[in-house]
Amino acid sequence: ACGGEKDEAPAAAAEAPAKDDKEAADPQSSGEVDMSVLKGKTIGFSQCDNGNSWRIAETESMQAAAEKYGVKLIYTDASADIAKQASDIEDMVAQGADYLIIAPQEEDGLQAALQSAMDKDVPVILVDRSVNGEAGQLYTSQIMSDFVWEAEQCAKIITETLGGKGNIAILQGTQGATSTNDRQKGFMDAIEGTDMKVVADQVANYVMDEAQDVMANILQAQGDEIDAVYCHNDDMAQGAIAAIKAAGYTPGKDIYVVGIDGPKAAMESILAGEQLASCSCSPLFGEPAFELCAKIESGQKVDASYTNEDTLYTKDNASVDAGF
Amino acid sequence: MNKAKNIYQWFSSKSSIAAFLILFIFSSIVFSGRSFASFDSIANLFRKAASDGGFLALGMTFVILIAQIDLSVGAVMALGGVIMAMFGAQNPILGIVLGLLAGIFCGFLNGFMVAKMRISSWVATLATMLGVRGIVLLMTNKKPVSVSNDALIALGNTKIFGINILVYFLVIATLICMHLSHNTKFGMGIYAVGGNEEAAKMMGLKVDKIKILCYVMCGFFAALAGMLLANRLYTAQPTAGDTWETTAIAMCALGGIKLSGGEGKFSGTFFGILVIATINTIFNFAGNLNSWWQNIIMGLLVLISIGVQSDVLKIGKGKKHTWKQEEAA
Amino acid sequence: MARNKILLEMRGIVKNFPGVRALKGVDFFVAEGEVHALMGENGAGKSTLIKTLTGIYQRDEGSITFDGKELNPKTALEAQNAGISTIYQELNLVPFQTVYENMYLGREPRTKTGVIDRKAMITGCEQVLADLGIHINVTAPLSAYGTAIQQMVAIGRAISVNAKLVIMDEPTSSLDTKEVRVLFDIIKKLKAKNIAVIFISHRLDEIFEICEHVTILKDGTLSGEVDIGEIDQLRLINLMIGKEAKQLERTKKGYTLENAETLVEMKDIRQGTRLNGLGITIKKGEVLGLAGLLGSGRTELSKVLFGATQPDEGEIFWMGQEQKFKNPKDAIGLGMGFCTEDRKVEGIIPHLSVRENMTIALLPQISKMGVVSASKQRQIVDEYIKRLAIKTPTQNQPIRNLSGGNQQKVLLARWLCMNPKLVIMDEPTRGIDVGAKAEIEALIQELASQGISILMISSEIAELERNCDRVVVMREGRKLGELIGDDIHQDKVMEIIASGGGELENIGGAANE
Amino acid sequence: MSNTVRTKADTVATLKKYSAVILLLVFLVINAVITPNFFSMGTVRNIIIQSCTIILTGMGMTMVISTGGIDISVGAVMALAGIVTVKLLPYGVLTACIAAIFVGALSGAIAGFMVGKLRVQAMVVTLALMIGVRGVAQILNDAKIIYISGDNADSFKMLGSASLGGIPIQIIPIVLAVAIVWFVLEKTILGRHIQAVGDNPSSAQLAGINSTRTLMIVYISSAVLAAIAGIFATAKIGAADGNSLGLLSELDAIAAVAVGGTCMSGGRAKIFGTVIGALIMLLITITVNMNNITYEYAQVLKAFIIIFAVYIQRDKAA
Ligand SMILES: Nc1ncnc2c1ncn2[C@@H]1O[C@H](COP(=O)(O)OP(=O)(O)OP(=O)(O)O)[C@@H](O)[C@H]1O
Ligand SMILES: Nc1ncnc2c1ncn2[C@@H]1O[C@H](COP(=O)(O)OP(=O)(O)OP(=O)(O)O)[C@@H](O)[C@H]1O
Ligand SMILES: [Mg+2]
Ligand SMILES: [Mg+2]
Repeated sequence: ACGGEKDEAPAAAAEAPAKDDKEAADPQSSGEVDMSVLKGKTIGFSQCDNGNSWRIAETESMQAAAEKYGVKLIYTDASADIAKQASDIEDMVAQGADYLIIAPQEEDGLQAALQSAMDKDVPVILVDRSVNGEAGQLYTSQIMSDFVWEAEQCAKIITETLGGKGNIAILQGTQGATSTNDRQKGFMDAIEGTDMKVVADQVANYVMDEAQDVMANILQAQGDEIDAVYCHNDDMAQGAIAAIKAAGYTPGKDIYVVGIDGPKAAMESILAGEQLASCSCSPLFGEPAFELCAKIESGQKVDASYTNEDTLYTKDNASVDAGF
Repeated sequence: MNKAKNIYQWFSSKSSIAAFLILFIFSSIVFSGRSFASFDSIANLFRKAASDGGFLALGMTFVILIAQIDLSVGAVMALGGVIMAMFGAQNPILGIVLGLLAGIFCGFLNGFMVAKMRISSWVATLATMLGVRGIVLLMTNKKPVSVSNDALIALGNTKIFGINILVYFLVIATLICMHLSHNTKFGMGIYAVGGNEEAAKMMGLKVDKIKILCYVMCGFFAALAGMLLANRLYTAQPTAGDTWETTAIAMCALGGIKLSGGEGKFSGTFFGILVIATINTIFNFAGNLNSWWQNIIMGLLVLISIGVQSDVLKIGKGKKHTWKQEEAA
Repeated sequence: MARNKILLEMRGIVKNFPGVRALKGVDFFVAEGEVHALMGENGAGKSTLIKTLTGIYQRDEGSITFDGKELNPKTALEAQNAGISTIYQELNLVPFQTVYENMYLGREPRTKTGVIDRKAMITGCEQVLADLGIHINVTAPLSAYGTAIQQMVAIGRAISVNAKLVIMDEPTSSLDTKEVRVLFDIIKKLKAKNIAVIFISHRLDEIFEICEHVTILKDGTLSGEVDIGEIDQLRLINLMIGKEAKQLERTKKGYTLENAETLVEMKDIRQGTRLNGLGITIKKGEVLGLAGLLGSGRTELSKVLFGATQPDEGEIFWMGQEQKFKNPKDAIGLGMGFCTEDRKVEGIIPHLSVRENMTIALLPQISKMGVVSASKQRQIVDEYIKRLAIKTPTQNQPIRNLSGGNQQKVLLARWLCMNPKLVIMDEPTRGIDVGAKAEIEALIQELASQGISILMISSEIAELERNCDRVVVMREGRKLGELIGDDIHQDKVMEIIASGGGELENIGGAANE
Repeated sequence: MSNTVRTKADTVATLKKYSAVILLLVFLVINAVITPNFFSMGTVRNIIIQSCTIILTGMGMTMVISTGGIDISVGAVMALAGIVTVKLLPYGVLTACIAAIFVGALSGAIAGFMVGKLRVQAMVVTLALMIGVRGVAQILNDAKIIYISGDNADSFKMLGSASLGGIPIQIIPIVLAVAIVWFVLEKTILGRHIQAVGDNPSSAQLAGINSTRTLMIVYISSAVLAAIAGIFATAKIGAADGNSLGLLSELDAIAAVAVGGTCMSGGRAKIFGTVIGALIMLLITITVNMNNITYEYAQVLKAFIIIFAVYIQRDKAA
């Protein structure tokens, strides 16, 4: 019972940004911002977890932007620990950051820390994930990417490819993490009502090595039934592909593999026809986030929420370099 | 020669305090430009000590003093937080009580397996860690449980004289532990069991009872830590405390608690906690350290401070080594 | 015989261990206020009998009545509460805790506020030890002191609870004559208070001096129970080991080694406060004794010689060459062996088998390219089990399951099997029964006659008297004098020590740092 | 009469001795019934491939634990070894592997020195190494995954994918590791020394054993085995992942050792016990995957099995 009622809260939150982006304008488009105002400022960037290539690309884009605009970047890494991230934020406020850019680990847990920042009039910009709370109260503005949307895209392309009918295996990420929950929920909701059955739903903790072993075991049990594999990230997709090959099936023919994030490796295997698709938003939040800071600095009004375009990469468009 | 020895003696006995002061002064100077020594950042430092693992370390100290280990504290922490959040929504008291009971129960379970079933603490608590984490995920359906009750939130975020209430809790808890360990039969028993279990048995101590009690204390503090963290963060995460057991152990080790049992003081643990908090603050002030650099530095610091505490460096020539001889567990 | 009311009554006690039947239905009675000796060879079952009484082991059969009540202790605590206080054969104290904490563990005095009263503990502890003639810093960790002191602490602990029965399992084995006297006075006091004492020892003279009544075990069965008045040493021995034991007496005449070549020479050895510049020489085939009060630094000296610890100053010569031992390995390499004083902590490797314990130092010699030759190993071990009459079911028995005395024999064998040039024996006959003792003393002579030198430390001066060619008398890390050949005599030794001036008090020094 | 004692004790002992094996058999039977396509060459192959890591690290852990120590740095060492190998691949597969093993040995040497010479608790030392070495592994490639490519890529990947007559290549390191560790512990002086040091260090010292050297060797061996495990795992996935390769492997290894019946406080080591323990642990995972059991339940199940396995064969003595 208690499990049930809890379901709603985060779900609603996940929808929130999707609604916003209807009227949202992309900061890049509304060009002519004077970036020089940022010179000599101190900007704090709180990264929630530098443990995977997507996050690292995100961090690097921040560092690059700081370099470019002569900003002093204070950068903390919570290594996937919400408690540490809260502490990190308070530390950055304490050492007098002028702006905070935050990539939240979870939608809940940073409220107190954000509050204290806003109380000290330090503008807060959330990137890639929102938090439960009001813009203007807990944060100034946010640049969202929509994890649920990504999962839905993966579901869509699998549905199309299989003609709406088939057996699916899922490799889940770390249990209890919001990213995992979103990517699972989005997918399950999307295949709701189709004739597609999830015949295997196992955990591989976002780890390639683990994914390969888990997939090998799944295939051993019911290899012939499985038509597609949905992985919560592309590292696991790589592992799955390896396992599929080892088990004597042809990825992209007998079994379709779909992942999320879109690093080079994924793009390559998409072009090679081994991976069906990868959905991702660009991790390069540096530029847009800094532009927002500049806008605020120069007194322009900013919207409560912007959306960073997500893309579904398939054979047709995978030749681009997602930048990591 | 003798002088050097004395320095070691002093250093190793007070090493956690020393380490803390050294680090603190060092960083105050290095980051003087960025107000490291400011009230805010110091307040943060202490709050960090209290909210990020401090209570776990206190609990872990009980267990380590009896030459055992508890890998389940992280999971138990999550359990405590989640239970409190679920039942605390309507009635905070109920939530807190149930949360603590859950922690005490897990502790008892560990203690029972170690003392009565004679299962190595490594395995027993590893199993508890797996099992409890699984249960937490089941209870929460893998989703965070938000803490809405104001009373609870206040318990994690109120500030007294500008210092977070958690800090006061930690200090009080430490004092209580120091009292328990120094002024009570239980305390004496802990050191006896840790120092020489067989002897303790033959002197008529209730060894099993002491062991179980120590684990209960550990479970209690783990749950407490989880609840306070949940309050502070407005949410109980099913993943809370993941891998925090290592942090807690490191805090104890830095505090001079010998993992071979029977040696060490809670005051030491307290400063061990502060040392870790300081190191983390330094990382944040450095402001450009990736987690891997942090890992390397953390690893080195632990190695060094443990090396300094080494008996061998202390031991004067001719005095017999105090090797610990373990009994089959 | 007029005997008081029976206090303890054990009937048909049976105790089995995996592979061993330690007690085969033993009856054992102790009367109030009597000092009752429990005798028997190593492995006869004395300690086991005690442990079944005090709840360490659970008996398999039999009944116990104590003070008129049925007694089935599951834990040591229950026995304590019933009024039985015990000093176990293997020292069981907590090394890191202070002397006074050890003294009061489990029965700490409390203040009104319910917190434990350390002041009371300290003063109380000092008092108890003072009665035992020990004046040391009781707030120092126990591990700062040696076996002797630790033994005295254990005794103090046992007598300071008010019990109806005090059990002492070989309390004197690590004490010297002086402290044995102290202990005996204590026992008399207890007797006066009508407290019964069970006294276990392998030193017959002690038995005859202090005990009124004696029960003898043999292979886990009762082999006799008599008034001490009705029995003499030889009968007693006979009851214990079932055959006539060789009478222990000095076989040597005079001193024959004036011009034997020198094997070891230690010069002006200093180490901390324990060794204050003394030297000794040991000649080939000589049995050199070290006599002295406890804490006189004999163990320390021998450890320096063996490379277990390094001296602050001083030189060591081995066959004329100066040596700087970094660790025992070096000394062993030259052909030394060392039977340590503290069997449990520094001797046995508890979970390893008798075989492995005996050959652990020998391995390099019986293995090719690091691979041990199991057959050689077995054969050697068999040989020594026979030669020293070691009582063990098999070679594979974990040594911790052997009786104290048999453990000691295995450790002796560990060095003998390496046919060494010099064997250091620190209290070699501690806890060894008369039979075995005779064998070991004979062994010492045999070894000496083969040209093997022996450095013998013993708190039992009579033993030195019987076996040594020369005895060096020490106190507080200094050499007070030396007795040669037939001059070696108990009284002379005591004389020299006494002439040294000072009192045992001074010796605490080491611990205070 | 005294014979009855003997036989009774013996039967208990024998039951204990084989309880792990029995448990394993029970598992196989259960799977045979419930799990689709369980009894087939494919499963055997999967078991061999997937058991490589846990058995190798388990062998090292068995040695370490029998000295009364513990080594929780193995997972990090695996990661480091993987990264180093891939980084140095251009200089030849062999060179790369040797370098990786050397780096691992280095970490082991640090642990051995601190534990053996400075007498610091193994737990703390290896904990520090676990944190630090993981950091080094990440830093070598900014925590990004390196996908193996270039000259020696294919020949190196063979280490993960090749098979000899249908048997995966991983069988080689497994068999070698088990054989060697068994031989060393059971037949050599070193083996005796290891157990003596684990049992009573000061007695060992006074019996002329160089405990420092012994401990050095043990911790180095453990690290080397971990490094090898890391190399094979990397070859298998064809990429080096400094962040997550070997995460929590130390706990798997410890569990395997304990389930295998080795006493955690030092003394006797049960090499084949560890192998059985490793297989049991692995079989749990495989069963879960193949029957699509939900993760949370799997965790709880795992917990119970571990406790049960250790409980039935725990050492009653003391
Ligand atoms: N825990 C045990 N497990 C197996 N056998 C044991 C155990 N304890 C004692 N024994 C055996 O029981 C017998 C009696 O041992 P015990 O220690 O009582 O002898 P003892 O009379 O005290 O000898 P000592 O005079 O040497 O102390 C011995 O053969 C010993 O090997
Ligand atoms: N009476 C004492 N007072 C203080 N310390 C003592 C006393 N007796 C022993 N010790 C401590 O115990 C250690 C060794 O004890 P032990 O009695 O074995 O001394 P020892 O020099 O070996 O004399 P012996 O070999 O005759 O016992 C010494 O280093 C000393 O610190
Ligand atoms: Mg005995
Ligand atoms: Mg001595």
